[in-house]
Amino acid sequence: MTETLIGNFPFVAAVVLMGIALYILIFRRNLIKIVMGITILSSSVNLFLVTLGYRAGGIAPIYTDAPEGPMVLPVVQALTLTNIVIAVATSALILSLVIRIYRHTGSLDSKKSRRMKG
Amino acid sequence: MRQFFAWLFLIVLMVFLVIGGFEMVHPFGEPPSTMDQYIIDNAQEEAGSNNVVGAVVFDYRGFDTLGEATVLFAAVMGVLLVLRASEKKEET
Amino acid sequence: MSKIVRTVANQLMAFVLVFGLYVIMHGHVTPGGGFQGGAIIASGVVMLIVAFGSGQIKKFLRERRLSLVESSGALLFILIAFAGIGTVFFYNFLVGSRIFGGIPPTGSNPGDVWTGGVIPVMNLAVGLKVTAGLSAAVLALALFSSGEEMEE
Amino acid sequence: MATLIGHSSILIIAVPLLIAFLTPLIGMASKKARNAVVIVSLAFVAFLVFALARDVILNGIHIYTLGATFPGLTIPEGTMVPVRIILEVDGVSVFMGIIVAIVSLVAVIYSLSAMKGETGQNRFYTLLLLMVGGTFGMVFTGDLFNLFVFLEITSISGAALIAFRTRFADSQEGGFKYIVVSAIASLMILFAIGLLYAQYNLLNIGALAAAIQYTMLDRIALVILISAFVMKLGGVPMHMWLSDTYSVAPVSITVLLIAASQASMYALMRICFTLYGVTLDLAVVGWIIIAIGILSMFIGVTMAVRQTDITRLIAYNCVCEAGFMLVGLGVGLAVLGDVTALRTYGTAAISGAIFHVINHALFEGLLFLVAGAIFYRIGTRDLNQMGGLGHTMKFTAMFFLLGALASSGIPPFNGFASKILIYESVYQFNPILTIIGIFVSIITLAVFVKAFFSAFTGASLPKYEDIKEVPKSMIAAMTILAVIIIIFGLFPGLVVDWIVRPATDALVGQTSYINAIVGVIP
Repeated sequence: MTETLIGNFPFVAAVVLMGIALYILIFRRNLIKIVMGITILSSSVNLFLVTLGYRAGGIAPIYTDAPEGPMVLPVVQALTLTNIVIAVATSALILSLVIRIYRHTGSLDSKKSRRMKG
Repeated sequence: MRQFFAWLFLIVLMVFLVIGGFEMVHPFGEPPSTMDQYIIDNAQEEAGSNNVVGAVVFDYRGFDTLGEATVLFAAVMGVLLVLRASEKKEET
Repeated sequence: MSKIVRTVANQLMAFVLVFGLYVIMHGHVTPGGGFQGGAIIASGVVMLIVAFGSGQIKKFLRERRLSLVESSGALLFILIAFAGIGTVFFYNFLVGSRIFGGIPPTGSNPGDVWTGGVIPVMNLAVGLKVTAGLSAAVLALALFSSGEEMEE
Repeated sequence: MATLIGHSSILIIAVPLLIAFLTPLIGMASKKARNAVVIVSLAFVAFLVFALARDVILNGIHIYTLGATFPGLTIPEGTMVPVRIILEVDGVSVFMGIIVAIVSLVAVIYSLSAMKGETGQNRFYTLLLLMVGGTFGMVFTGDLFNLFVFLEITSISGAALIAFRTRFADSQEGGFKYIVVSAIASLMILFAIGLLYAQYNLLNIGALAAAIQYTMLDRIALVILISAFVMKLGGVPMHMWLSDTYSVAPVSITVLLIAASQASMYALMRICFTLYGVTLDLAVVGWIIIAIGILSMFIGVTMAVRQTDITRLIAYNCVCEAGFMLVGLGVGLAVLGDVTALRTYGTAAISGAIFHVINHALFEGLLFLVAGAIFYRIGTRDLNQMGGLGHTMKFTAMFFLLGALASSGIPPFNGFASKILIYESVYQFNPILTIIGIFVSIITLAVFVKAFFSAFTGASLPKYEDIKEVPKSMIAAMTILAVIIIIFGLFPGLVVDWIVRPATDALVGQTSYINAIVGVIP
């Protein structure tokens, strides 16, 4: 039990990071903090995906002058790459919307600017 | 009241996920790899690329990358649309 | 920003460009690729915006032009994907041909740029697209928050 | 022609994307050319969808492996699992494809005059095409991660389009809310995909369905997937975003947003019926979905009663109608393992739900277009400020009445046909559900009658004396939807036989979906 506990710690770290992100998203009212929450959430998912592909003692999956050893799984790395780009795109769009909202209402508090909470 | 439910939701979710994290069927460092091993073995021959991740991104899962590029394109278009100068009338 | 910062940023931009292009064009041999290289060059543009101010940058990086480059990058990407439709969409039709057609020996090897089929071309397309797209987005955000008018 | 149909599934997704990348370039040269290209390309895509639908219904599941040496090569030599992304188009996918094709054409035709005079039209049409392509991708793909990517395309372009009218603070907030909800939902979906990948090292839905064992992790993934997709389609615990976004977007976009929500509904069906299928605790999951459905019906209709804003009223009605579909699906899911019950009423419930998906998209679309037409002419959405519009906007009034009656399930319109299917089959499962459903329908009718009277009848107000009927292209868009609604209402049997029954069979027949991927070992 203890061995799996220590061995599986990377997964739990990703989950804890996700918990922090969800805490921010649920309890914080500042729009910028909500954006941060989404970014942390996506980082936690990225961390989870990358840890999924790790092989003990593995090397990067690139054959150029590769040393001996098993290669870590490439597909999750591709998925992570995709998700990073998507996260960048999302946060760019959200930030531009936040700027617009700030121009209109002069406030970053979601209680003031949004008609309904949520 | 709402706070209480939010906390409850968060704690229950976290407990489940942490248990899930500990109970991963395949422990850290020993993932199952039927699909990935095929890609590692054949990427050089099929895609001609030394970088296996590159081969996955642009060949095996190229359609995802098209989607990803489209997401970025959409986001940039969205930023430019949202931050456009003013709503002057466009003459047609 | 002060004159020192501006001069240094100006000089550094050349290195950033070269490094970005290197990462883009060696995407199929070493770690990297279109997205990463594009992001590097775009970060160079961000450095210039910080050093010179968005109003100054606007004069030679027009949004319309950036938008055009981005569309062309995306078009190039999807057209390469369409070119494979003789067999199947996204088919790597350049492997074994005369353009980027080399096939590396199986296993560990020193690496050769002339391999990868459509992968380097797609990397280039994506690199163009990401550079232009991210620069345009950052420029738009910077211009808008500094209160300047943007062109359509 | 055969090659065109062979490649049609990818063309349907890729052509809107290609034209979207081209649109900014064409738009710089000429606005007329841009509009023409957008319409022609979407018409071409619609044609391909119908051709593909005919092919799928006659010849079975359509497989397209991207990047392989030929489209049918799902599993390469030397391995036992699919490696590349595979598009798998079966009855349900093609059914959803038909919805998206109709709705996107209508939205573009409507936008032609509704958007006249606004700035940023190039980007508007670009994002619209991206959204259409994303929705097509969501319903056609056979790969979980690909589904996630297309979900993101749809939500990002959707959010940007919701915020299109930058002069209103409301629309910016609507866009913000939509993208926050979608980002959270899609990241949770990606987390669940990671959980599935960790156990089976697969991303293909068919191959995963063959391998799935319903372990503890699978249950966690299932819970996350169901809640995320319910969030995306506006089911009740997470319905707040829906009215705020639907009411502020340009209406042609709202119509597409409905189609995107229906695509999330499709994803929910895929997850429950195809991915997990009979390994589920069918009764438990079925009842959970039924409970969400009943709650959506109740809360949707009670919130609709209180609204004075016409678009918010219709948006809450959307929540309510989504409840009907969820109840139908839940009943079908609850009896999936029981062959006799499935045959007597289970398939009928699923058919009703699926039929309601297309009807919902049609009549809610029509209602939103009408609301948009009113807004276009008088510049307000407040029902209390309207009155007597029926004198001058005759067509609009007629279309509103048509949509309202269809939505409340009055014969002979299409809403009746699908609701009666749901009522009859659900009655055999649990009579109380049917009674609730009929009750909710009656209140819906009352809500719409009230809205109709306050907007269109009565003495014509002096300030709206010189209001004219809306431009022709808006009338044309509404007419297309109205004609389809009437046809579906008059010949429900034909529609059920042609497109709904194949969709139901595809949803229930999990094995044929799996065999299409795994069974074809060269």
